[in-house]
Amino acid sequence: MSGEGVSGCIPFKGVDMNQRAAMDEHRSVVPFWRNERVLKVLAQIVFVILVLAVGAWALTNYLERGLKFSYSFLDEEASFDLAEGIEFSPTDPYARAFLVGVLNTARVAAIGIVLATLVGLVTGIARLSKNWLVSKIAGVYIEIIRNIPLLVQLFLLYFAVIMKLPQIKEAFVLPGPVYISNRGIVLPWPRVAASFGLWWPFLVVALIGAVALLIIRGRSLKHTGRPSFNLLWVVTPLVAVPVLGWLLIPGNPLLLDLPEMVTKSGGVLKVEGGTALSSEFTALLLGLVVYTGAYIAEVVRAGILSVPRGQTEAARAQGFTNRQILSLIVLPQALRVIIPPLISQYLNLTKNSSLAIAIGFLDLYAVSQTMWNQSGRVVEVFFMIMASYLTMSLTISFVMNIVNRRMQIVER
Amino acid sequence: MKVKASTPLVRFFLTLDVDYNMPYDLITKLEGGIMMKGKLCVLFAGLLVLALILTACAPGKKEAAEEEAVEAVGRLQLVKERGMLIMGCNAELPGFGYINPAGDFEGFDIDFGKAIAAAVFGDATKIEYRPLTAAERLPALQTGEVDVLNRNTTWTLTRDSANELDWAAVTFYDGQGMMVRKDSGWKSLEDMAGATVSCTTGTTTEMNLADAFRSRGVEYTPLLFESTQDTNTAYEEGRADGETSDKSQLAALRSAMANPDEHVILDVTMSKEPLGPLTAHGDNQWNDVVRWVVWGIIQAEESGVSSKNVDEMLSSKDPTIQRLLGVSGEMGTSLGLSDDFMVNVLKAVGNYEEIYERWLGPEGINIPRGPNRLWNKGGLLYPMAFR
Amino acid sequence: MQKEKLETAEDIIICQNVHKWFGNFHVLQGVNITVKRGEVVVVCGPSGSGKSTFIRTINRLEEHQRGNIIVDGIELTNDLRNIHAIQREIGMVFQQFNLFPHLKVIDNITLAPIWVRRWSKEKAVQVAMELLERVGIPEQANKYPGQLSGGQQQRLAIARALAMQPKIMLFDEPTSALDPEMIKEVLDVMVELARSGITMIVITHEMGFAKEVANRIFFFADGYFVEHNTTEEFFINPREERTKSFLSQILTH
Amino acid sequence: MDLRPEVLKPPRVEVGLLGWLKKNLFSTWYNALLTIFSLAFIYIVLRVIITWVVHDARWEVVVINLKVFMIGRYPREEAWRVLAGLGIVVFLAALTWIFRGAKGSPVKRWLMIGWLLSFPLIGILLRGFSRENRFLPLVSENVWSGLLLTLVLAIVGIIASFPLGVLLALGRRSKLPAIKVICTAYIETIRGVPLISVLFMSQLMLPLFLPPGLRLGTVMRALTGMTLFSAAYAAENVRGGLAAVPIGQYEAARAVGLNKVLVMALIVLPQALRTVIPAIVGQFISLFKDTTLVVIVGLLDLLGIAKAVTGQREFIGLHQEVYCFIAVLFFICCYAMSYASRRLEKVLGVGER
Repeated sequence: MSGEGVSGCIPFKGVDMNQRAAMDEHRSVVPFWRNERVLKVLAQIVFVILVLAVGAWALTNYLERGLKFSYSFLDEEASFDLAEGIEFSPTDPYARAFLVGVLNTARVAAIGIVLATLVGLVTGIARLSKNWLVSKIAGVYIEIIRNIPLLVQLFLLYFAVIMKLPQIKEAFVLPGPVYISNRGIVLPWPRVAASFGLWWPFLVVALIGAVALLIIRGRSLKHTGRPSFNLLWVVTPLVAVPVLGWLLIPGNPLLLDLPEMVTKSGGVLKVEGGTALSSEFTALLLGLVVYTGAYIAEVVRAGILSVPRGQTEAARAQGFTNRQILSLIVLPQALRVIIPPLISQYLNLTKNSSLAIAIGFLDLYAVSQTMWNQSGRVVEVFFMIMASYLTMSLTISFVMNIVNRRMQIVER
Repeated sequence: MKVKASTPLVRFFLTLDVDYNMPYDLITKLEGGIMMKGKLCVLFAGLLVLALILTACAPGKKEAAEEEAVEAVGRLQLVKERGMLIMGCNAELPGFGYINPAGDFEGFDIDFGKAIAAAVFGDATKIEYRPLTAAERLPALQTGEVDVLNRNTTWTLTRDSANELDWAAVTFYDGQGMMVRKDSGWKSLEDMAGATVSCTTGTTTEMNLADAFRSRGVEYTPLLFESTQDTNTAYEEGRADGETSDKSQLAALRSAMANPDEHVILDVTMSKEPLGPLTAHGDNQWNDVVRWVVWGIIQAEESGVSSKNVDEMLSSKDPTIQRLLGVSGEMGTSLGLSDDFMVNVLKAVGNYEEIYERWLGPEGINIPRGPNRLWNKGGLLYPMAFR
Repeated sequence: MQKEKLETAEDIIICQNVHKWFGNFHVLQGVNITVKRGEVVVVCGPSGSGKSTFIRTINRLEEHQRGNIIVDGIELTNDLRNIHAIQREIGMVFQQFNLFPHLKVIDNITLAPIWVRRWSKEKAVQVAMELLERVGIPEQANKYPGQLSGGQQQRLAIARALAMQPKIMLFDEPTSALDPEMIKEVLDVMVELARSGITMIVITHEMGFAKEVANRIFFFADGYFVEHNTTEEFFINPREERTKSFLSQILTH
Repeated sequence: MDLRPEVLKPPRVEVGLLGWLKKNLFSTWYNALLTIFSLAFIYIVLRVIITWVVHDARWEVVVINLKVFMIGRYPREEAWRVLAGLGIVVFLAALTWIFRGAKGSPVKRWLMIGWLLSFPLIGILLRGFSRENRFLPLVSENVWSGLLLTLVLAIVGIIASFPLGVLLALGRRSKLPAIKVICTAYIETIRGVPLISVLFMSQLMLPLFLPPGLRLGTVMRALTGMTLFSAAYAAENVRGGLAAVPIGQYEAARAVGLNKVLVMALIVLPQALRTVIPAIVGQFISLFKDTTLVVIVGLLDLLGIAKAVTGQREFIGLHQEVYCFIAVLFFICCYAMSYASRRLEKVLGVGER
């Protein structure tokens, strides 16, 4: 102990042995209500007991109603039907119904996040455009969308726009063909053919090659400060190898499945083939993308504006071109500001997808409502809903936080 | 993770020619704020007090007292003391329960509520309506939030036994049907292979629909909505090929469509749907009041007493009419009401026929009376004996 | 009975073998010091050596984990009564002033006397005005701290600390956040204060101030007091190598 | 010789409208292209909208139901009470506007008291006393609907959630692990799930967990849900404000001898809350928009009433008109509020520093 050496130089003249004894005694008799350390522990215990007491009180009230808490209903036959998402029949158990809902929500959220980011980026940058008209159009879009409740927008979209599209017998047919009616949109979609088994190794090779090139490029960027080759070098093998494979193997590995209008035995018109987006899904997706896009636009704009003017001035003084300033100086700094609020917009989009119930899309919440109505197990289903949304929220913030951290490290 | 100018996306943005030298002041960071005069902690304390006051405004305590009262003296006494009947109802079903442009509830189900209010208070306006969704209607009654629920609710064994509810009577015999477009040419469910059917979720309808198609081995696509109105909109706009619901509802909905003649209700009954008012389990006296008001209204039609002739009928020699109108006997007293309660009811809403004609007849949404005729006219309405 | 006896003691602050850790970092490694009533002590030492942390343990802004601290006969324990008593005896002036920006100058000073000492508002204002006179800024009473210059702010901070009529004043580098032309006005107030007989512990590198008023100078490094001495001796004849090298660094500037 | 520099007028940079057009719309060839494209876009959109608004839309559904939209099922003979409540707010707002410059005058204090009193006063005015009361008969909050209900939900939601939010924020910043963990868990759970599931909890589950004797009406339950939800967000806002208070403020307050409660009440919260005012206004706007979600649990707020109106026989299926109308109504309210809050932010920012 290095302090011992000097202790000799400061004699303790002021305190005699009596006083020391008194002090020791004094310390041992601190009553608990004045003892800071004890009080800290006590405060926590009291708080926890209070919380537990409220919980216990609620639980007693629940039990007094003679209600049971059990998840055994999940194995029972659902006996209702669900049309959206993965295969489901009324004989399937409740658990599968819930899975249908979870997957539907995940689908709408995943696609929505990608599209909303694109819309937000374009609009946010358009808002900063030097072109007065473009900037004003973006501004009007942002202000209108942000100041109207999402649910009102969904009602407008679904009941006042999509429902008013032509009925299926008069469906719009766009070249492709793409069928648009108030039943939804049917698009051509690639379908796996017999020779796909021969082709997919080419895909894998191309992907691995592209990733490897990206890593090499990243390394050289780190060491030399400049990329060793253009991004085109990465894209070329990614495209060229699969095309080569396509030409080499016999037959087409992928076929384009074209939608087609057919008349069923009962006289029902149906568009078969391709991939179908139901009108409920389309309305929800569109609503979420347009709404969240407006918010992301603001995030992007604020991010770009947050880069201090001095940064661009310094770059200009060093002779960078406008383009280089944007890509090397402004965007990397702006991204650090953009990502945290972007995460919360992604979370909002996921949570807002629960409004699906108002327009008949079978998301997690809508399926859950059917489940508790038909099984009567309100509390059990509620906990399942909470757990699912929390899991999704945590997953998104986990992934985005990793991105965020990498971003910050690159910059330092 | 760097964004490069060479990526196509960024290149695209570059053409938009960003003015990234825009003034920085747009992102105002508020650091200190101004020194407002009044102390903010006073404001804070004020808000707290305010929150408490608002909480105190909540009816919690008073209704708690009501709850204790109901255990002691019964719902009838409670309703009388409150001076107001609270009825759970539908707010968006044409003909049965909806809000008119004046903001008032009206419809077939609503009239039975008015009748109960007239029976208890002699005043049909002493009633408050609680619009309830299909999902929340039963809990609302169980927890005592409403005195009576009259919201096209099907009398089923499970609901009657497991959910602690008691039906009072049947006001309307219904069955689940299917409405389709006339030009589809469909006559039965078997014809409807591949059809999309819209349906309200959280009801027995949803399950009956699945059962009906499954038992016939017909493939179909359900389209589920939370409210009847949305279910109907989806069908009417051609989003669905068929709509399923209770036949009465289908008729009501059809009547409100732009071209009612283009739609037909198939001659298929997927289920029995006896609808009527219900009360919380275990309060027999209150349940009796509701049920005898309903039966009284039916009996009035059978005896030919209506809102127009009720005053003349007071001097009728028919003993049934005398008992019904409280001229003789103490029917009302034994229910806990005044003896002339049916006079008040009939003056307020009329007999079953009048109510039916008003809302469901040709002037209303036009549903043929079908099984809802009197027993002696080939229907199912059979009031128990007034004696 | 014991308390009375302790109060009569000549040493107002006694620290014995005080230790503190921040996580694994051993900030205070057995600090020993006694300060007499009315003494002015200057503490100097390299930055990051823990001298700030040390004076903050004296009025419980930081909690020490081992050892004894006795202030005016009251031991600093977990006893809330002792903690409050000690905090009332000690005033503190910070490097960054830490004035309350939402309160006027006069309210900054009267806040604690009114809420802690339970003085009437009139009395508190009267005392506050006297203190403002003493530190030379009576005309600023109705302004907000943000409207004062740095030197005025620090003098206000001293007045605020004095308002609780402490027996001990702690100064944590009171002039290092000030522009050079304002240092003197603050030091003048401190010199006046030192001569009034209040006990002071001052962390500062203003060696002129130290020479003028300090009774003793302590040299603090690596979490303990390396050396202490009377002012003259400290400058003329430092004992330890570390002290010498430190002095050569700060005095050449 | 005069060595003074010649005083010149600055050269003219802009040449009227043409100069402006050239600079802002046609500076480069792609900008010109963008401008032309945008003009075409605006033309098409405006033409569609104007044609519909002027020719095709049947606005009588809105005109006839205007009162229904505003106060819904509030009894018509009692509608004056809503107007009176509105009058109080307008009166106070006008006074606040007139005296906005009068700093430190006693009028401001009275206005503050006036605002504080106005909320319970309006509450009593709207709800009344008992059914028998001749002057203010009871209008149960369960019949409040339309825009009135939307406003009540938003205003009461934000006011009631604020104290709770402050407590939660303090709890989350507490050094005591148990308190911190519980408060954090609450805040993060609520923020991690959609509002609709919280409303669902308050509507359907709350009654199950309350003692059989205690009952809340639907509106009260929705309010409970909104408050619990909003409190978590308010807590995060307040936490931001608390973080903006420098640590030196805590230390200085402790050093002058204030105890922990006084430090919070006199030093930290007054500074923290002032910085969160803009955030709270923003939260109010989103809460105002979020009130529409109560339609999913069966309440008749503005959106719920709109839905009911589209079900009226004579106007069935007029979704476009009705939803457009309430969209515009919401836009006006929200835009006005966010405009006001931006102004407020500027005023606050320019204040004394």
